[in-house]
Amino acid sequence: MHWEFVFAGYGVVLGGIILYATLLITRGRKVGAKLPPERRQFLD
Amino acid sequence: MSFDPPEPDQSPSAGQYPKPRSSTAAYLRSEPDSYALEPTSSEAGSADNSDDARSPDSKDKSSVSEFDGSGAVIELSEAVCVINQFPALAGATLSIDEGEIVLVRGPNGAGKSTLLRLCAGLIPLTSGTGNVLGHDLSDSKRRRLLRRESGLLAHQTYLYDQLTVEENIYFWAKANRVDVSTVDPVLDRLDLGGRLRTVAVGSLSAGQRRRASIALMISRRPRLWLLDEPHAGLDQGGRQLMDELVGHAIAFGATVLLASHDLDQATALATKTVAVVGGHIEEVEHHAP
Amino acid sequence: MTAAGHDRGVGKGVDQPSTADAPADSPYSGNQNGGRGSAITDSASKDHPVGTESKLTRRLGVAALVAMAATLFFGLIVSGPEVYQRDAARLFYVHLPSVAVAYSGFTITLIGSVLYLMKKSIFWDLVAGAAAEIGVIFTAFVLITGMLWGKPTWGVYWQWSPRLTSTAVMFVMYIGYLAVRNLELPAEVRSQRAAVLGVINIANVFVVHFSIQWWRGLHQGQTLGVDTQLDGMMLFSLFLGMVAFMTTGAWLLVHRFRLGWLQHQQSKMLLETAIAERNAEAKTATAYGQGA
Amino acid sequence: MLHDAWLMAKKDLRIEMGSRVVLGQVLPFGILILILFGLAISPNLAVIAPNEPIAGFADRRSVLSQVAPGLFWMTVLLSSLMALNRSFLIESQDGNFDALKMAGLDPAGIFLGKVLAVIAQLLVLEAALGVGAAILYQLQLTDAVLLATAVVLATTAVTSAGTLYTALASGLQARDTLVPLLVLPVLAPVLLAATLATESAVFGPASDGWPWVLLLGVFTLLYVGIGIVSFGPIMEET
Repeated sequence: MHWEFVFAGYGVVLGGIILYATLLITRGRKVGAKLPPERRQFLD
Repeated sequence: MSFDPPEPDQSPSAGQYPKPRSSTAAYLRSEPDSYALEPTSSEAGSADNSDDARSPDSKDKSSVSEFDGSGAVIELSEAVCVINQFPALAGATLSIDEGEIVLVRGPNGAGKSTLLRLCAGLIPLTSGTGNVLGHDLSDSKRRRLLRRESGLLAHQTYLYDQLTVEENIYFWAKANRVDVSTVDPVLDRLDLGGRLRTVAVGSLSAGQRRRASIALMISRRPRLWLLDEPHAGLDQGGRQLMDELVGHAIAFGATVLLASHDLDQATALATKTVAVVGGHIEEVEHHAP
Repeated sequence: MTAAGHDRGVGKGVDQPSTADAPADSPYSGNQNGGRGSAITDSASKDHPVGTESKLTRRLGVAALVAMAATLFFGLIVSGPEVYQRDAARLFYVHLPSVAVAYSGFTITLIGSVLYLMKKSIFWDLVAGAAAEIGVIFTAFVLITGMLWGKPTWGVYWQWSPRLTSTAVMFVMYIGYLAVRNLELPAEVRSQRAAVLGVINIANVFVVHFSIQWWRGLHQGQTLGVDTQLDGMMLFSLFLGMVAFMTTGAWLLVHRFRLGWLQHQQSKMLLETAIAERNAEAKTATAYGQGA
Repeated sequence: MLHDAWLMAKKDLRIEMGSRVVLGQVLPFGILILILFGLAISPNLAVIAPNEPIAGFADRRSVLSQVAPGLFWMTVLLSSLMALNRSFLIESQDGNFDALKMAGLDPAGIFLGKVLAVIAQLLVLEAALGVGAAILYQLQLTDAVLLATAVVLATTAVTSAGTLYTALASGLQARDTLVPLLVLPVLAPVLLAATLATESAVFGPASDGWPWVLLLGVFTLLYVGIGIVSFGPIMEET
């Protein structure tokens, strides 16, 4: 019962997270590639 | 603001610098010619008189102000100013003493206007050090104090189109905490005293507007005059008047920084010329006094 | 301008190979594979991968993936339908955790803004901005899952329930915050304004929430709450969802912050290039000075 | 602070007297909006008045009359955005913010001055729009004191929050589009409280409206306070 709403909800949320994560990673690489290594150190 | 009834709250920096008691009498004595624009008062060359006449804070500076009058008025070292991600000043070094008239020249986009705005305390330093009138430019609180002591004549005229010349000047006088009665001589001096007084600024010509802007700046009685193209848009009489005003300012202890392309007019005034090129101050050339 | 164009050209040349090895097949496992991929190609600088990943985020990413998978398994398969709302109640396992992440994000924005105003350090500004962006995204999830839950439960997607309404208003307020962060202003000015707004926004959230609550309360009472009975397995699924979403939120926050940091570094580098160019300009252009 | 506020307010009002932008352009805009609402919401539809009928009033009231208080406040909000935009335009047209900073005016004073001037303009505007709404939407006043209090408080809240956010969005670009996005969500509670208070003042009973007026008072204090405190940091480096 009402599985379509459940799947829609899970789909939107998980899809959104994956999309955003992918976007962050590719954007990060794009920007990071332009920087020399000493400028992309993080405190880990 | 007013801590002593007989003492009119007149100085732009009265809030910052408590006046020593002893000088109140001297200050009051100087009241009649407190606005020193008339040529006669400028001829009184004695430091004593002119100091009193100009404004209370010039008298204060030996005792209270942190700027003691000796040493450089403007001291920049490797100053970098970034405007919209662009380094308008990219490491400017400059030293200017009190009483100097310095001509700043250079091509368009060299950073002249930015240099003046920096000295007015309007923009922050990105890196390097700077000290103007004893105020550290990297400290936003000190920069706020500097703004009140410096006068900037910029491309923008700082006037409200919808108000008349008189309303504009009175508003700015009150905003600057200047006695409104001292403003009338300034208007007369700039030929704005007559019919033009009650004309809305929006319907003035460019040159008249410029004069009103000059009146606004002068009425603040700044210790540092920062003039960006002061001759632009003025007729011959206006240019001469501008030069006279600069001369008076110097006589009363101000320092003038003047950016201009009108080199003939400006070089005649200047005691020193600096060239701004590519965000740097390249050369300094002294003129015979 | 020339500096930016120049740098952009260089960047394009370099980033081509690095994006090529980013996994394009399975975006779901993007973070995990991405980490490994870059570690292999970037063996020379293993400690400093090109992008925003690092050992820490890789571990965090794995943890998020595992927790997320567990949430799906327990939420959709193991736990049974709820007594009153049947299967629609399964939306709770993503709805409530999204609420938690969104509110945590906005709280971090508040903290970052306050600390920025105190210390004026770009670090806190970037933290506040990163957290707000994640907060906005998860608020969108909250609204969407809320509406999807509302349709089978109330029969309509949108009820003017105090919670839904004030969440929507809050959503728009933080979009405004992000818009201020994107204003074309000098960096310090923008950070300052964003920080002020980041603090004020919280006050607004409370005001909006309180007044809307009062409004709906006075008008028709809070009759819209629906009875729910969560058994042990459901509570466990909800707990798993919380863990999964908080871990995911943390992972996203770290990456978003690092992206901001890299962008900050990039703008710093562009500025240095521009200063160097101006220096060169100054050296060659002195001819003007002599000529004039 | 008060000296500077008074100075700024007088200056802004004098500019408005000279240019008549708010009265000449914003007010007609507001009246136009009132008329357009009438076209969008059919005045013929009748609804049963909520709850018990009130003495002296018909049980049935058109939808337009029923929602009139909300439409009125919506119109005021839209108009106030224009008035606020105008208030900042006069400072930015010739770089006057620089000069205000050089004069060393208290940022809180600038804020209060701008707020006072816009309040004065909006009150005039609201009086005119109120008469317009009463005529167009067939409203009758039951409690003038309630309405007046609500109007004054709501106007102050709208103006202070609006001034703050307009300053926040002022920059090189995008102000015109960004300000509504920033201001309107914040003003949602004000719209709500003002509308409900006005409903009570128009349809009665007035006792229902006073709690909302109280809430408006809280908003007003809050936003004026926030504005006084945060206007300095916003203006500082701009």
